[in-house]
Amino acid sequence: MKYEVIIAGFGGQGVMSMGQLLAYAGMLEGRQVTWMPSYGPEQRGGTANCTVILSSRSIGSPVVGRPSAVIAMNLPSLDKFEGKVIPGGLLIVNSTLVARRPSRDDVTVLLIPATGLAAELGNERVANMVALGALLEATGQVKPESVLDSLKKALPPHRHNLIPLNQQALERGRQLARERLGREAG
Amino acid sequence: MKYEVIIAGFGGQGVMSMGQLLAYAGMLEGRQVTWMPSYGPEQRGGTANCTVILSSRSIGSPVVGRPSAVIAMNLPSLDKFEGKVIPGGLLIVNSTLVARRPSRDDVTVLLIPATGLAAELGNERVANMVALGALLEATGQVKPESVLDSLKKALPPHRHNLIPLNQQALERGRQLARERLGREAG
Amino acid sequence: MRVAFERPSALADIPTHYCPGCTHGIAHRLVAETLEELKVFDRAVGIAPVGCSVLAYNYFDCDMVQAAHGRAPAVATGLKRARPDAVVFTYQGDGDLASIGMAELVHAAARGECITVVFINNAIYGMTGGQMAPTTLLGQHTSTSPAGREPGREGFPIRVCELLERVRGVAYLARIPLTSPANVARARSSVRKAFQTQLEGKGFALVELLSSCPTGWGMPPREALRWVDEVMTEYYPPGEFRTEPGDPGGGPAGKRGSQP
Amino acid sequence: MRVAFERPSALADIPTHYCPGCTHGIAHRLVAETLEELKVFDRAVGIAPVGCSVLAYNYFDCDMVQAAHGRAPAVATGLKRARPDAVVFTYQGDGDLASIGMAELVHAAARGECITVVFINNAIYGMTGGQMAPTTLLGQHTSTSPAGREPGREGFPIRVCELLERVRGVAYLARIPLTSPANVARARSSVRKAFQTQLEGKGFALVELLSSCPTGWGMPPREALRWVDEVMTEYYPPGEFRTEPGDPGGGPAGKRGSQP
Amino acid sequence: MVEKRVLFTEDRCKGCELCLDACPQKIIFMAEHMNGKGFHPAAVTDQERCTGCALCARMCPDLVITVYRPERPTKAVS
Amino acid sequence: MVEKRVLFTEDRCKGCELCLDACPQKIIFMAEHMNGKGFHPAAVTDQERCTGCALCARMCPDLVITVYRPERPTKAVS
Amino acid sequence: MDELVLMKGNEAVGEAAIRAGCRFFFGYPITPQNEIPEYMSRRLPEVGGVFVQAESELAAINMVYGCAAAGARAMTSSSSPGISLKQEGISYLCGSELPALIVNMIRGGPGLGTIQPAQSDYFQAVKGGGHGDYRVLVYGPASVQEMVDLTYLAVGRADHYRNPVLVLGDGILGQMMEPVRFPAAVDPAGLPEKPWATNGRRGGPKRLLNSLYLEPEKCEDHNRELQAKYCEMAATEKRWETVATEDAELVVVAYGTTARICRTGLEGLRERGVPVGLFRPISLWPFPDEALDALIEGGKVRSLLAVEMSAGQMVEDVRLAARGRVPVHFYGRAGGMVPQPEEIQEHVRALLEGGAANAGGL
Amino acid sequence: MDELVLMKGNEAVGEAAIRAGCRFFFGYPITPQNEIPEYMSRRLPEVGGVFVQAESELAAINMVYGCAAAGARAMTSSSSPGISLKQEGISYLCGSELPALIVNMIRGGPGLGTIQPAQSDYFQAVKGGGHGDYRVLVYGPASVQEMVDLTYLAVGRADHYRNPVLVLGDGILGQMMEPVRFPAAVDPAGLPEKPWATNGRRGGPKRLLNSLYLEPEKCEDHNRELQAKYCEMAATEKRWETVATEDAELVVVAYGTTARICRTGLEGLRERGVPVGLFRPISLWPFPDEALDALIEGGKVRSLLAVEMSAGQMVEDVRLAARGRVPVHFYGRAGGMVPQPEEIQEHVRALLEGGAANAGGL
Ligand SMILES: Cc1ncc(C[n+]2csc(CCOP(=O)(O)OP(=O)(O)O)c2C)c(N)n1
Ligand SMILES: Cc1ncc(C[n+]2csc(CCOP(=O)(O)OP(=O)(O)O)c2C)c(N)n1
Ligand code: SF4
Ligand code: SF4
Ligand code: SF4
Ligand code: SF4
Ligand code: SF4
Ligand code: SF4
Ligand SMILES: [Mg+2]
Ligand SMILES: [Mg+2]
Repeated sequence: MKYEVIIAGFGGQGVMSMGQLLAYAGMLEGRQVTWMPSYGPEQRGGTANCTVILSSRSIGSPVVGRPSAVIAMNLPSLDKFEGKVIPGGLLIVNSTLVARRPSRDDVTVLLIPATGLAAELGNERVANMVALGALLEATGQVKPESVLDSLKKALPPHRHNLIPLNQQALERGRQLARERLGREAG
Repeated sequence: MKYEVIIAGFGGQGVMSMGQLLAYAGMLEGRQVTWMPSYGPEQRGGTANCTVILSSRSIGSPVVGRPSAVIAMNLPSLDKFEGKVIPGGLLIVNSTLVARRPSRDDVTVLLIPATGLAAELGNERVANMVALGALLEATGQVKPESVLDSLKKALPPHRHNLIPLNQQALERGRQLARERLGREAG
Repeated sequence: MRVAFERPSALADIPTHYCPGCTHGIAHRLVAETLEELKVFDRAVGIAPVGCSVLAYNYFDCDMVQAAHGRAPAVATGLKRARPDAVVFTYQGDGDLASIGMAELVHAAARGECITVVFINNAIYGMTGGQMAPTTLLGQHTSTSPAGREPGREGFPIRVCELLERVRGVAYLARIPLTSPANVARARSSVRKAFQTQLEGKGFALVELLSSCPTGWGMPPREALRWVDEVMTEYYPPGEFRTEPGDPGGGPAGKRGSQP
Repeated sequence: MRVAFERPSALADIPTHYCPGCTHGIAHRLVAETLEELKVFDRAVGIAPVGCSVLAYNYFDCDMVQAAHGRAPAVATGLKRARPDAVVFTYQGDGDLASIGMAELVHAAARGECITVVFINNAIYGMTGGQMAPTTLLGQHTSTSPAGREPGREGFPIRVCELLERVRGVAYLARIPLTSPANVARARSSVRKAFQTQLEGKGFALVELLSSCPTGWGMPPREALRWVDEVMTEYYPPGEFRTEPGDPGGGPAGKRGSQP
Repeated sequence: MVEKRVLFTEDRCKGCELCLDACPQKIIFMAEHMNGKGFHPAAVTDQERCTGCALCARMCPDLVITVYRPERPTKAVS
Repeated sequence: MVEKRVLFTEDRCKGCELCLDACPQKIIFMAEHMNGKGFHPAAVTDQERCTGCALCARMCPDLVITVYRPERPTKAVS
Repeated sequence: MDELVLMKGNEAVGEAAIRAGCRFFFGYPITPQNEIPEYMSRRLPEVGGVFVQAESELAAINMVYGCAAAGARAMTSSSSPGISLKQEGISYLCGSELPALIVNMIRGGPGLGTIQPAQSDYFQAVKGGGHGDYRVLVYGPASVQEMVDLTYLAVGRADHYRNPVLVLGDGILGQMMEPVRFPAAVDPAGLPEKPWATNGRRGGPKRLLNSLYLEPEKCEDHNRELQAKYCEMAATEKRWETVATEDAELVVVAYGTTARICRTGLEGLRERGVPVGLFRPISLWPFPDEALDALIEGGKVRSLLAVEMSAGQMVEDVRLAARGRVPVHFYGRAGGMVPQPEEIQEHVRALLEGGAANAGGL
Repeated sequence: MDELVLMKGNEAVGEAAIRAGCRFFFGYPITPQNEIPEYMSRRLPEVGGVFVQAESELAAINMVYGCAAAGARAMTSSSSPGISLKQEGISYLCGSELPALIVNMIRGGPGLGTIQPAQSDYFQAVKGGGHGDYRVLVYGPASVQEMVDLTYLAVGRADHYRNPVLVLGDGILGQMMEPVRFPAAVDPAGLPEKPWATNGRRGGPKRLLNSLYLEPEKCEDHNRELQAKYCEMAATEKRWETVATEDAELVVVAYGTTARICRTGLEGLRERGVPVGLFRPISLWPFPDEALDALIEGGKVRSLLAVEMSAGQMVEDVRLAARGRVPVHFYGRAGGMVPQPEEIQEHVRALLEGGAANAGGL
């Protein structure tokens, strides 16, 4: 089966690496994966996004019109992608930065104050891990351990000190998603 | 009918302008004409040649493999083109500069000491007109008056003083050809 | 109250795509102010390059032509020859002007084309994401000189004004950093002279504006301006290199061997 | 009797296609003699340009590569980077080097590529039949400047040595006319230095040889040499412009504003 | 309330802070809040200390700043 | 008959006359006859006046000239 | 100058462009077309025009771009290697929809090749040697007179479509002299205004000439408009000539110089009763495929023979038009070699006798 | 590095070239392929190689020419406008018979166009954007893994044929990440000597690398030899893939990114029992025409649909192969727009229901 995620936000919010971690984790779990960034000239202040596909079969188009899930880390991203999630899909919104509630009622909406929670953990930059944690929890697409393994591979050794913080953030996201979805800790 | 002439010699011998005069004269007489030079990088000391076609019908190829006539103003030109004249065709050789006799016996050969005769007239540079005169006489392709008309068009007014000399050279060539062909003055 | 400063009307009233603190914005304003001041806006034609400032064609409110990477001086030549009464300027980055466009630059200068070149030297390829430029300084790290520019590997940075100073056909040539209000005022006066040179039909004019690329350099904007002032100006000394047409001479080992 | 002068063995023993009195032949000999003298013939690779000297690939008996018009310095760069132990030279005319090839020239120089450029300045396009070159003098009549080169129409002639003198990365730079035995001896010594610069790994070296094109200029060969001596050298002063690598500086209005 | 001498078109501000260094009066500061673009915009509250010198505006790459000056010229640099 | 000091490979000569000016002895002249290429070739008959200085050869663009010198060096420029 | 004059193809092209109102030439020397810039450097100043010898072919095409942007009729010319250097510029001209006259007097390739005539830049001309989806109107004249007529036409068509037009000649057409008559001179001052030209607003609205569309939707829209224009060109600009095709069983397809050589060859065959004809595309893009189609549908034609001075390029367009209904043979010469009428005759005879296979020459 | 790694297409290309023994890169930045030079500037010094950022694409291709002349395995990469600037150089490489790896990550055109992905440089790549009769082996990978494999192959084939080989990707293939496995590394020191390489005679015979042949006879001979080489390439280098074509009534023909998008679309149709298949050319020149021919001869196929991110270029090669036996339809997107699988499905369905005409998209 195929799972397609679009992750979108401001340039500095780490949406690209969030997608890469997800794809890498999928690969480690033996799945077919693609990661596809939006790319453009360096127009800072704009939004960036990437598409990750996880699949049991070889993947055709790496470009997705109607994703299974969307993570919107800021308002322009929500505006742009809210309508694209497939019915029954998942919409994760960084509610710290996005004031408005999504209007879709045919998808699961998870409002995660990712930036706020990350700030609580001491570093706004791990907001992406909070959001990713929520996605993992809500979809079960890849195991959190695989994401952490990926992180170890992705970070150069002298940056491995950042791993605990990232792990905390991932956990925080999972926990909140569990609560919002009314699930028990797995 | 179609008449094809190749005129060949050293760079400075005026073979190109000899061809152009012939073509121009043909045009003045209402015929279809083409003039096609050999062209190459500036390799002085080599030979240059041009092909003139005079025809009553529109001319196909401006490039000729087997000409009706050849004027060879120097030895390399004779070596190169002697074999190409059609049987029954005409071969005019500048015998001042070419020591050897052509070996073809199926063509009309006219040995014209063009350079020598031109020198006698006071200017080696009109050797081309001598040779052209011989061609006109031998073939009757265009009238000498047309060539002189062409010359008037081709030369800028301040050079018109050269016309009498050129006319003399043309006449000299015609005369000699007449003699060689055993003809009466026309 | 009277207005002491407002947007020049020669610039469209829209936000730009430039990064925070990018001095392209300042340079745009100087050109726009000059077009107004010299009252030539209405016959101005700008040539936009390929680079971060490609969209300058949207910002300058005069007629604009977008040119192929590096070829703006050739495009300007064609345009100016067809319309000598047009006021033609190119606006080019260091990659556009000094790398791929070196031949077109030197030859437009040598032909003494009456055009004005506004040259934004930010020592990097901003648009494509921070690669080495022909003006990248020795030791500077970029995405294609990851170990820092090293002469044996990446060669030496090119000084455009010093080079063009030796080209007969050039009538105005100056280099100013866009780093402080005082320098910006100097730059504005140079931009003005570069256009006046064209209006007077004196020949080729170029102003090099030492600019910042906070994004490409990975520096906050204010630090980037300090870097221009402290590091860039050392290799690229500011000042006027040429204010009149004439034979720059040169000659072997410093001797000015030639007649004007 | 011992041989006081004979054909250098680095030149193939065949006649050349050059016109009578064309100094390309002298330049060829100087390069060939230098290759022998420095004992580098066996690792020499020459880059033939597009121009009258395109067939240099037949005359020089070392390995030869024919390059696209103007791109010889780029071709030499690729070759030298792959084989740093090869002795790489380009042999280029003024059209090839200073017109279409200006960008490749300046950039190879700025990269300090360890190559030797032999530059034949004959102020005209010989090969294509006498069109204007970037080095054609003011007033000179050519088939594309039929009324004589006029700055307002055809721009100013470019002085290559003066220009490159301002490029850091250049280690040797000289201009000599090929007009008399004494000058030819000087030229030979300069060609030698230009190769030695490469052998010592110092950087980019160029010798400009002021040459004649009797055919393109429409002059007998001896008159052509006089024209070089009397007219060309006035605009193109002979001499050594650079003998060591280093920062040429420059700076605004003559001040040497920059640190080495 | 004092008349405004220096006006910031807040939504155009990219928070680059170049105007801060330019102001001889050092009255420009970065606001706590974010504008629509996600930047903390520059601002001046101490309007009466503004001399209308426009140096801030001349350094602003984004033409955020409009400056007014009393009809009677001040002594500030023009 | 004197030993030849300067030898012209006649068929390579293009008759450009550059060697004429180069010779300090002024012994080079252009022959009356034409060579295979159609040029009047350069020649020296006055071989004993030749110093073997090779200046002619160094000006010849076509490597027409070979120069020999007596084993004992002469005073001529080398 | 309504009288007949004897003129070189290269010079005739220059004069024809001037007659058509072109006053700006930007070029760089290259054999075998040097007489074009040389002629223009003499003639343009006489008619108030401007000749600029550019520093390279690349600079030249970009000067044309700038000159056309100002609204002037501008041209450049070159030969094969120089035309390769113009490919980016041609793509830009198409992208920004600017008119221009470009002349290519083809010489043999690849690389430095030879300076002798060839037709081996056909693909580059008609399929597009530059990047992106664009089309250039391409004419293939076969005589000096046609060089004049088609050059004259090209200048007008370029303005009409705001698109570059390419005149594809070869070394022979450039170097040969034939009698020509020139069409009436167009006064550039009398030409209609170009409201899109960027020559300073002068009180009017801002104009922009550009080919960048960062948003792909807009870029696709732009491409759609371009394609619509190319469709219009394809519908209205096809030109061709047929010689003795009515009852021909074998039709030779050839353009330019090759076509006139083939005509000589075929005349000889016809005299001996061989049922051959000639189809001569005059517009190379758009290729006159429907006309060829009609010929095939006519039912008499049993095979086609494409003849080119190349290793086989136009033959692809012939095959596309033939769609497998009749066999398409090929005969080519390359590297500056010019086929002779006799070769064509022999090849045709061999084909009719069933001898030659589906390839030949080269 | 036999393990699976997640890598961007651009970086994977660079690593694959290094694995194949390429130690020299000459390039110039342009989106969307900047990661290639950036990767090479980091990686090449680690393996004793050389990275040079050239002053332009033109300089870069000529540096490749010089480097290849010395006998080294050299490469360059760029995107559409930059590739246009290399056309003269490519023609020279072919003319002098020098091997080279050239990568084009296509973006939408014409002109500056857009930086988004496209396939609109197909003509330029396979017909020849430069001058003269020459051919370049062209590969059209459809995944990051295939970019690796075909790049690796290309380097070897280039040396084998002494001819440039072009890898034709697009913005998507360059920017996307996929898991890849790299083939074994080739040690450049262990490669066979190139006796023709000009790196100094060193006691041996003189070598000359050249494409000029002033005498047309010699130039034609040279062209004949080149054509013989191209014929050999055409005979042995065709590559393609078919998906579910055995019983397909409609076969979609697409390459590269478009092919994988079509596959997704067709899988959906197959699930619903629609008899469609996919023919994917992998070598674009030589185009795998016999394979397509065989498919048509198989008798089941009733029509073909070419899908491209262009206004219709490869479709000409499909038509040439089809020779009128089955209708060839076209669907394209342009200017950086990427077709979606659903569009393909709709278009196929419309075609099968006899709705859509012989054109579409764009
Ligand atoms: C022919 C061509 N080559 C390369 C590019 C890619 N490109 C776009 S902008 C740019 C460099 C921009 O640098 P610069 O000129 O310094 O301008 P900046 O962005 O720094 O202002 C390059 C290489 C292109 N569009 N066209
Ligand atoms: C791309 C390209 N443009 C133009 C030419 C034609 N061309 C051949 S040689 C030459 C100029 C030669 O002049 P120069 O370099 O001064 O050499 P010279 O013949 O004077 O020694 C030109 C323009 C070409 N072969 N290729
Ligand atoms: S990348 Fe650099 S030059 Fe470009 S807009 Fe950003 S700061 Fe300015
Ligand atoms: S044309 Fe000029 S440069 Fe060329 S060979 Fe003749 S004299 Fe020498
Ligand atoms: S106008 Fe002058 S005083 Fe007022 S805020 Fe700006 S810089 Fe400061
Ligand atoms: S300089 Fe302009 S953009 Fe920057 S902070 Fe100040 S007002 Fe904002
Ligand atoms: S060697 Fe010297 S003296 Fe003898 S002929 Fe030559 S120049 Fe004259
Ligand atoms: S210099 Fe050489 S070619 Fe010229 S005349 Fe003397 S010997 Fe002959
Ligand atoms: Mg820059
Ligand atoms: Mg020259």
